[in-house]
Order: sequence, then C-alpha cells, then structure tokens
Amino acid sequence: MAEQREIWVFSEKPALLAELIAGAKTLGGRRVAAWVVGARSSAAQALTQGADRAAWLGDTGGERLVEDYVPTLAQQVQAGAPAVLLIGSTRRGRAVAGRLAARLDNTVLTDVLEFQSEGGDLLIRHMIFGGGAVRVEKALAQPVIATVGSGVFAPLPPAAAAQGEMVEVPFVEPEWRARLIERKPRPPAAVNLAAARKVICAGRGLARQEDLAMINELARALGAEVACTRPLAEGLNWLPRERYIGISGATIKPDLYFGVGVSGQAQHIIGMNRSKVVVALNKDSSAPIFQQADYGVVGDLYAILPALVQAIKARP
Amino acid sequence: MNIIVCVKFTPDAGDIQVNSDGSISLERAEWGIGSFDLQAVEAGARLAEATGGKVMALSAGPRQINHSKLKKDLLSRGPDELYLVVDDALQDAGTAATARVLAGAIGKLGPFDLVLCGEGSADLYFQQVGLQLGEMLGLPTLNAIRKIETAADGLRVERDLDDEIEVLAVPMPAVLAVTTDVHEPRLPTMKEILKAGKKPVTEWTLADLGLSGGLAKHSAVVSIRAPHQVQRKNIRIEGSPEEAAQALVGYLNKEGLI
Amino acid sequence: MRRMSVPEKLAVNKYELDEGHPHIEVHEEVCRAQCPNLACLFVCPANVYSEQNGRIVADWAGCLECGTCKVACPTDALYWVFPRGGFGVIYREG
Amino acid sequence: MSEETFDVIIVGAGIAGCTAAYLLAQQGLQVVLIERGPYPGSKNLSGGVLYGRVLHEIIPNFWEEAPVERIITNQVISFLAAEGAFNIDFKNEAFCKPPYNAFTVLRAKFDRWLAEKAEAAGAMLVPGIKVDAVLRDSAGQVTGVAAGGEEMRARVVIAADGATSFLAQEAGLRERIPTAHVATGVKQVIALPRETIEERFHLTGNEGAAYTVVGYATRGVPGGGFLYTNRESLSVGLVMRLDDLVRTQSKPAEILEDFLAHPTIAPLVKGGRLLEYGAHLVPEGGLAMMPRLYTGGMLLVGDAAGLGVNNGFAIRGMDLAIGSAIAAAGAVAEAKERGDFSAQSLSGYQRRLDQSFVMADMRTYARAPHFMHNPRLFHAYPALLVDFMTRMYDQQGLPKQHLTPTLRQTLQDHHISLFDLLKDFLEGARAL
Repeated sequence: MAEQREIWVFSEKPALLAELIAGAKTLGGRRVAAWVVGARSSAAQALTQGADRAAWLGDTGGERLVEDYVPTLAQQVQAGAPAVLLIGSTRRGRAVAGRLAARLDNTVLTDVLEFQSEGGDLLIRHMIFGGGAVRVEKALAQPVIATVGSGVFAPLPPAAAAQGEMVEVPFVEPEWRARLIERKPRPPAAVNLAAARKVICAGRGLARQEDLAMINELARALGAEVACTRPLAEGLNWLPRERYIGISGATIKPDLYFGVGVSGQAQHIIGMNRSKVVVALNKDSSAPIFQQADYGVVGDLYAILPALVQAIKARP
Repeated sequence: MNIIVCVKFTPDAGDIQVNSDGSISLERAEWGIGSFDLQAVEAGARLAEATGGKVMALSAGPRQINHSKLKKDLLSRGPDELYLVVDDALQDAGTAATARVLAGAIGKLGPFDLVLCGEGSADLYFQQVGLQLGEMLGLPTLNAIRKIETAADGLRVERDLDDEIEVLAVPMPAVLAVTTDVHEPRLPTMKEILKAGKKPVTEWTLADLGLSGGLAKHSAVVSIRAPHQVQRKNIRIEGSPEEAAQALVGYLNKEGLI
Repeated sequence: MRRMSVPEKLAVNKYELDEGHPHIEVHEEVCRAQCPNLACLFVCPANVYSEQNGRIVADWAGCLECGTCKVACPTDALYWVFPRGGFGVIYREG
Repeated sequence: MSEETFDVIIVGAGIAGCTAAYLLAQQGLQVVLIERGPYPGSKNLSGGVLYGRVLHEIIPNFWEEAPVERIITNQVISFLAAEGAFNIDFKNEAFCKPPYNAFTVLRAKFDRWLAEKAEAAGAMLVPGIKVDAVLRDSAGQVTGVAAGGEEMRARVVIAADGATSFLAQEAGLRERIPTAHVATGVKQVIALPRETIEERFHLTGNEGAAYTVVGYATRGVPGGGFLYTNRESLSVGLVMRLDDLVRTQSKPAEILEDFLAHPTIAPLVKGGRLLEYGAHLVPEGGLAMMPRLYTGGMLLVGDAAGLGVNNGFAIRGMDLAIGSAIAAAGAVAEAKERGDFSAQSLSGYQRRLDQSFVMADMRTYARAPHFMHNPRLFHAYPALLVDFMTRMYDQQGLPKQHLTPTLRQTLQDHHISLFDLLKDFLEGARAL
C-alpha cells in the first residue's frame, strides 16, 4: 500500500500546537508532522509532545509575520500531500488557513469541535448561528484543511526525550509583504470569562452596587470569577462590559455557573446554558432561570449568601 | 479611494424554529444584513468620504437576497452602488465557493483601491471569505483589522491579535477583514433611506460571471440540528438560610466543585 | 397549556435591544410625592415596573410598547417614548 | 434631494397609513410612508378580525393575494361564569362566499403586504425611523416632520401612529388620553396544527371561528375576551378598560392566565405552543373620545383618530381605519388640486368621514362605551345565565319548577331586580 499520508499540524502558539498534535494522533493512527514558526526551540519541543517529525519554517520575531510563511507552507503541502492539515484557530491561524486553502483551490472547515471517521470519510462537527445549531459536514477535498480552537483536545504529557527528526524548510518569498511598523502589547483582558472554570453571576436581584462585596466574597470562597447580567454592566455600570454574560456579551462553558438574583432572560441563558452545573438563587420561584438550574434555591440572597460563605469556610 | 465592501445577507438566527425531531427550520426567518458586516460598510463609507471616492457594495446569495427591503437597507448606510450575484446555487455555499463568486464579480467592477469584509457572517461566522477572496485576487490580505488610516505609501492598519497589536503598512489595492471595533455602524437616516431607493443596483447570475459550470464542492453538509439541550436536575433546595446553605455545600461537594 | 410566567412569555418574543438607550425612565421622587396608586406596578402587561428594595425600577428591555403605563400614570413621573427606530419588540405574528 | 417638499408624509405603516399611502400614490401624489418598526407590521397587533368589504372596494378580491388567515363563518358569543359558560353559537355558510364578510389576519404579515401594495403604487417606504415631532410655521400650519435631528417637508402630514398618537397630542389636536377612553389588550398567538384547529372548531378548508367572551374572562373587569382561529394558530386575548384595571389593581397577564385555564377555554388551547405574547391599546371611548381630526396641514386617521367600536359582540378597528384612510385620501387629493392645504380646505376630510359608514357607526354606537361599562354585564348576567341553565338541567330527583319561577328565583339569588334587568335591556337596545 502507498506510504500512508501524514497529518500535519500548524500553530504559532506552542500550547495550541501541542493540543493539535494530541488531536492529530486520534485521527486514524497516521504519522503526525508539526510545522513550526517562531522560536527554533518550539520545533524541538513539538517532538516531545507526540509529533513523529517536526519542520521549522522560520522565526517571526523580527520583520517576518506569521502570514509571510503561507507560500512556504503551500509549497510543502503540495509536495508532501498530507491527508489532513489542522491549524490552530487563532486570528493569525485563520488567516494562514484561509489564504493557504485559496492557493490550493481548497477550503477550510472552521472551528471544528469533533472529528469522526466513518468508512473512508472524515466527518466534522462545528457550531453555526452563534451556537444555535450544530452542523455536521463530510470533508471532500484533499487535503482536509481544518481550524481547531483551544480546549478541543488535551495535550499529551511531554515525553522525556524528543523522538523523530527535525528539519528546516527553505523560505519561499511571498508575492507581497505588509511592512511591520510596530508591535504594541495588547492590554490583557481583565478577565477571561470564556476560560473560567467557575463563575458567580450577579443579577438584578442585587439592590446596591455595594452588595457586589458579598458576590466577591462568595467568589473568593469558591475560587470563581465574578460576572453579571446585561443590566448591571450596560444599564447600571456596576461592572465593566466584558464581565456580562449574554448574547452580545461573553459565552461561557464553566464547570459551575452560580446565578445570584438572576431572573434568566433568554438573551442571558444563551450565554451560559452550556455550563456543566448550574445553581440559581432567586427570591421569585417562577424566575425562568430555575428551569435551567440543576440546583435551585428560592429565598432572600441577603440571608442565604452570608450563610453559604460561612458553610463553605467551615467545611473540614 | 474606490472601495468595495462585501456583505452577506443572512436569515436572523433569532428566528430559528426547532422542529420536534431536532432539525431546524428557517423559512419564516427574517433576512437582513449580517450584523458583523455593518462595521465594514461603515469603515468603507468613512474612508470614501475622507478620500473622495465611491463605495461599491457587493453581495452574493440565493434569491432571498434580491428583495427591495434588503437592497434599500444596505444602500442607506453609505454605499453609492450595489452589485448582487443572485443564484439559488449559492444556497448553503461554502466559504471557498462564495469567495470564488465574489472574486468573479470584482473582476467585472471598475478600478478599486480596497476591498473590505466583515469579521465573519452572522449565520456561519467562519471568518474565512475575506481571506480566501484576497488570496484568490492575489492581493495583500489581512484580517483582525481594527483601525485603517491612509498614508503616503498605502494604508496604515492595526491588527488586533490574540496576544498583541501589529501596526502595519499595507500596499494598495488590498483586501482587509475588519473587526467590530473598527467603527460604530451608523443608523440609517430618513433622507438616506429615501435616497437609497434611487441608487443603481446591478444584478448578475453565475452565468454572467462565467461560473455557471458549477462551483467546486469541498464539503457536503450531512446534518444541521439544534444543540442537544443539557437535561437539568431541577433540584429545589428548601429550608432556612442555614439549612439551604448546608444542603448546597453538600451538593457542590458531591459535584466535586469545592 | 401549562401556566407561564410573564418573563417566560417575553422570552418567546423577538427584541432588537437598543443597548445603552433606555426609552423608559421613572422619576421616583415624583412617584413618591404625587402618585395615589402606583398603577404602573400592576397594569403593565410585561411587568416592566417593579418595586425592588424600596425603589421603583423599570426593566425596559421587555417592554411591549402598548403605552398602557403612559396613559395610566397620573403624574408626570414617567418619561416614556417609543424606542429608537428599528429597536424594541419586533412582532412576527401581531 | 433633501430640500424637496413632498405632497404627503404618512407616519405609521399600519392599516390606515398603508391604505392612505396606496390610494394617494395611485393618484400620482408623492407619498412618503414612515414606519418606526424594522418592517411594516412589526409594531402592530390586533385581536385579528378584519371586516373586509370596505377593503374589497379599493383592492378588489384582495384576499386572493393578501396573507389572510381564515374566513369567519362561525361566531360564538360566550357568557362565562366561574365554572361554566352559556354560548350562543352562530354559523352561516353564506359568510363563506366572496366578497366574504370577515377574515382573521395577523398584522405582522398583513400590514407588510399592504405596505408592499402601497410601495408598488409608488409610495416611498421609510422603515426603522421614528418621527419625533411635526414641524409648524409661524401661523401654526403643519409643514413636515422631524426625525432623529432631520427635517422633511410636506404639504400635509397624515398621523396614522396608533392609539397613543404622540403626534396628535403634540399638534394640539387632543389632550392626554384619560384611562376611561382606552382599553389594554393583551394577546397570545398559540401554534396548533391546522388539522387540530379544524377538528376542534368543526371547520373545513379555510373556514374560521371567532369567539367573543364576556364575564368571568376578565374577572369582572369590564372588557372581553376573544379567541380567533388562524390557519395554524389561535389568537387568544383580553381587552380590559384601563380605568377599571387601575381601579381594581388587576394584573392583565394574570387575568389572561386565568382565562386560558378556564374549564371552557383550556380544552380549546390544549397542546398549543406559545408563539408570541403582545399588548396594545384599543380606543374604546367611542364618539366622545374622538379628537379634532384635522388642522392646517395635518389629518388623523385610524386609531390615532380614536376610531374603534366595541359593541360587545364585535370589536372593530381595522375596517374603520380603512374607511378613514379613504376619506383622508379623497380630501388630500382634493386639497392638492386646489393647491390649498389649510385647515379649511382639509375640512373635506371631516365631511367625507361624516358621510361614510365610519361616523355613521361611531354615532350609532356612541352609547356603547357607557353601556359596556355596566358591571352587571361582566359579572352578574353571565353568572345568572349559567346558573339559570344549570338549574334548568339539574335533575336532583326533586320536583321541578316551571322555567319562569326558576328564572325569578335565580334573579333573586343573584340580587338582580326585574327593574335593573329591564333598565339594562332598554339601555342595551338603545346602545347596540
């Protein structure tokens, strides 16, 4: 049988590259090649994270942008004819994937959440309509080019020594270059709600801004991030806009969502209904949030929250 | 500067109806301009106003997009002309097919200095068409653009990336996919809506673009279903504040959350 | 049909929310001084008005724009106008 | 372009606004139709019965192209008591022949079609724009409208902006609306499969049924309930006098839930799925409520003019709105020919309205609002009817009484004197 075609992975973010390598390993047991830009050491590192071989395209510290390597990668893909090419779904990754696909008269299956091989075909699953629907597609093109976000695959535990060889790849001069003038640090978002494992969400049941102190205390006791519903961020400005969960705010998928005084309007539910465990505390028993809750407490938050913090701290 | 702004008309995701078998239906959905494309239209209008030039709006899609409400709405937000590629073969068109059709249409438009696209379409949000289109046109192509300024040697742009901001000089003509931070979209005014009714609209079919031979299909849609709803336990905790607190701590412990 | 609460019913409707541009404002001091019946707290079909912790609060996002409160309010405590063009409730049946 | 003065600016693309735009555009006038919702109909809501003959006069056989739901052939008047109901069930196949008497409609679809007709006739539709105020010259003549900081001039402005019409008040044509002049309507549209509706209401094809409910439906608050069959849904709701809602501190949403749970209504909505919940004000003041209908450069049509009839067995608004639009279009076209849009010239609108069925019906039912406000109508009589029928059929193995003494006894038990009964009967006869 012809030498089995490989699965290639590419990302400028080492952590995401490691996840893609682990993911590639699950696709039909093929050899996995990691294509690396940036520090040379990242290529060596890829070999300790499960890659069977690694190729270093070049550095991106100086004048070269990540996207300048598209022609180089395209040449390699045409020569190496991998079966699948997984690209990390960062903004740069999406740019590389799109331009690469266009050069190869191919397309990109974006933000894939799950791969499934069925007979000889590869099926992919991703969300459309802002999470309102799940679409399953069968890949027809060769190679299959797909972007995958962080959190879809878990990286393999790093091996002690690198197996497999590392090569350097000749740079192909791109047809055009954008000239880098300056790199500015991006102010780190105060909170990354999307990545938070536990979230306490404050709602309109709170009377005064000072009452957020109770929410913060509960959050500290549980090791959770503090978020809020739209009116608190938009109307009353008790919290910054990036802390509000909802259709035009953050969408979260934590292990715990704890809604305090949240009524549960549809626009909010869409942003939190994929949480693993949902707890709701509200004085109105008919509040819609209770239908979405695993554990519902009907009562006055001013009495229950202090008792809850006490009970958590008093635990052995 | 003459600017082409690519826009996708999409059914409103808020109008999705979930059928009893989990499949979804959109035939009663209201169609409108993709909410993420409005910023691209605004950016194009402002650049044209600042540099003296015209804005050509371009869209491709099935027959639903050929509706006076949609055309007037788009033309009331800054563009001077509208070009539509209307063909039912574009129903559920993939990103590559859409980019190919837009590239074909741009070939028939006059000279341009810049092509702008939104961050992603409001229905699919694959964030791909601008990038694939730019490469097909063989032009400088960048996404995540949050700021555009004209400069002596072309454009000065800022790219809002995950970990940093890149400030770049980009030669023209170029293709840029803008983020929603680029400009707050304007609300159409009474007079702009009235003027929109009189602006030129040109309609093409795939045949007019020499693409009637059919578009390459790189993937086939197998199913589209509503996400499966997590079944909630709906356990109600009763009792005094202390009893409720104790009970809740017990459950959180059982769930491994404390 | 099972009984539904007002928030559940409003959740079925379609709204184009005009973020940051409330079309309803309650001047509470006028309510407390002049209003004989606080009619808005019960006549509104969408329960926009509620008394929370001693303050009259208007959750304008769910407003059905019928104008009942505007007619029922005996004082001029209520600033109530239609939302900006294209915003607010969008009837698909009507 | 923007300095242009149009012939007519119409504010509000509801039934009256779209009809006026259609007629005036057909006569070659330059018409701008401004709608604050994203599309015509997106802000409009009615119980949903359109008496179609007047629309047939100006758009012949409109039902062949318009999105109508069902043709009403079955009218039911239901007197509701706590546990029971006394229904008058009337059906006439004659209503199922063109030009059809009445249709059920859903405004989000119907108004949109009507606006497209006006656009096709040449009217310029401007959606998504809220008009803030009318412009007036030093002599007080209305010269256009202001919206979002922009001004647009026209020879005449037709205010079709609904029951709360801010423009009518702002132009000084009426004062604040008293709570006694309006009713709050709350409505749900409930999806049911077409076959279920036809089975449950004994309908064939696109026949429809209309229930008008009095009594317990509104828990004694003067007003009424309605249940109309659409093609694949039911329009169910209540209309309650606002002054009584305030007086009794009742919550409309809760009364509606009780109405839906009533033993004779629950089976009709069983298995239904809520599609939409809406509310709207209904003009119920009758003739006494009507503001001055015109001033220099401005006319009021439809609900904005306070046109509405509620005579207990039917709630009519849409046909009156169309009638007012026909009168308004005639007056404006005439004023255009004369080149004179002064109040005097526009008084032709009032004249045409007076000569039409619109003012005839408003005068005929002038006493209806007062009569309909009689609490006995909404509490005592429905309970009396149901109680009397219960006694009539109740076989307890005891000797039965004749009907007359049974009736007299029931009247006594319900503390209704013959005098009250007679007085109310006479007032009803004169009012309805």
